[in-house]
Amino acid sequence: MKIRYFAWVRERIGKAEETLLPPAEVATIADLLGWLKTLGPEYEWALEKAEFIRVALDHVHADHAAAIAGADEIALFPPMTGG
Amino acid sequence: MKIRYFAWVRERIGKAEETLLPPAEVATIADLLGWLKTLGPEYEWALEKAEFIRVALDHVHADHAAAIAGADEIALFPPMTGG
Amino acid sequence: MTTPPIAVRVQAEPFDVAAETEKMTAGRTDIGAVVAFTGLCRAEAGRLSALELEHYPGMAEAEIERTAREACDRWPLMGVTAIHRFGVIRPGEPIVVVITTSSHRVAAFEAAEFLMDFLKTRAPFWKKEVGLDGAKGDWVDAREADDAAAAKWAR
Amino acid sequence: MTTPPIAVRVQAEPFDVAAETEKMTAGRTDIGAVVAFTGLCRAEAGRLSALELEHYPGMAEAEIERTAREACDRWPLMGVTAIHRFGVIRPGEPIVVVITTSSHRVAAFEAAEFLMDFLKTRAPFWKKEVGLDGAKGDWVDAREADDAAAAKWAR
Repeated sequence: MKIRYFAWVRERIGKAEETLLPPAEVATIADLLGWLKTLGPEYEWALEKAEFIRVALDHVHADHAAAIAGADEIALFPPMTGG
Repeated sequence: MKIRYFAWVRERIGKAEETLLPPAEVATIADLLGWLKTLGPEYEWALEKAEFIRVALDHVHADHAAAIAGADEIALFPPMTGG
Repeated sequence: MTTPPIAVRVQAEPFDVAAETEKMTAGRTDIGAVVAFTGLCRAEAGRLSALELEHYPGMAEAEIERTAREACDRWPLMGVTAIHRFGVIRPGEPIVVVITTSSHRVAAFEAAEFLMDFLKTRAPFWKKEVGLDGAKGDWVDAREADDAAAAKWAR
Repeated sequence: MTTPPIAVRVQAEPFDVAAETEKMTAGRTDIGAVVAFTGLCRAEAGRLSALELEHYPGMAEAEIERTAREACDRWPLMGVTAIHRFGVIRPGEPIVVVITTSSHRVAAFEAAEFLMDFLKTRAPFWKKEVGLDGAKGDWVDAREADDAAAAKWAR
């Protein structure tokens, strides 16, 4: 699945997007965030306060408890500051 | 003192303004409205529901209990419908 | 606290909301929010050819100015512009505009609503309906909803 | 109930509030109220030379459109236009505009406030400060006040 990063999440991880295949036991967004943090210190830094990270599944906001199965594109970003 | 009428108060009384000298016992706006109603059927018609008539003393909204002494211009009109 | 710029006009001519907004914002870098409310004449399901607005010259300007000053006392505004037309106004044409500027949006929104609620119930204007045949019709009745809207700002 | 016209754009270019308003009102005689909210870039007491706005293309448009549709479900609107810019925006320049039209003012005001509250907290845009020397600075922090403002519309 394609994973996209925005704002300081993107800056800390050091890339705007990548394609990853999480292991089968990664079922929810919370699982995904936990698994990403094992990929390296840049992920650990970006996601250190995972509870504040917002996530969208295929362009729709989703809770951390949401299942990721079926999503083509998952985006991780900080709270929005537009408007 | 100059008395001015607006909207349907003006139409019913049949004039836009006039100069009147109310008798000395006419102290408040309520007194004035009561006295005006004695001037003729057109006044009675215009002021039949006196409690709904709005009054301004020298361009400032005033309660019916307000004293009229000192006012140069008193205006009588229906509730406003601008905006 | 100094009062921010207040511009009040009562006029027969149409107005230009963009030009009025530009006057309030040009050259400034401290304004974060602009709210512009424009009230338009409605045809009332095709029943009207116009509204004819009567006003009390002198008091109309004074009352709108008082309301604008009160808005500036209540909210941290950077400017208020309020223009109200009188005379014959056709459906689709603007009747009134209120523009508020502030550093943040809540003040600009609340002040614009306050100004309109007060303008409706306190500024001396009266609307008369003009029918399709051009005949003068009824005076528009004051709405209790407008009084209630104004009353909610009491403090 | 049919959904009224909704126009959503996400663009780098400035926008013209007057032209957008004209598109929504031209030829109509049933609109009584137009509320236009414009959000401008502030210099933050001279500290900033610009804001740089990042966005999530595709989702930004979709989320604003969803918010506009929800506003149309909640209030009797005759139209909604929402335009949000991205890229480098200088102090004094517009960032966002929301325009609502309705037959009466309360719906237009409430819907515009709702749209802004939701846009601030749900539309995927992020502001980065650019200092006077042109150096990229900090990302703007999300404000709790904005979350509280959005939460008040829960139902």
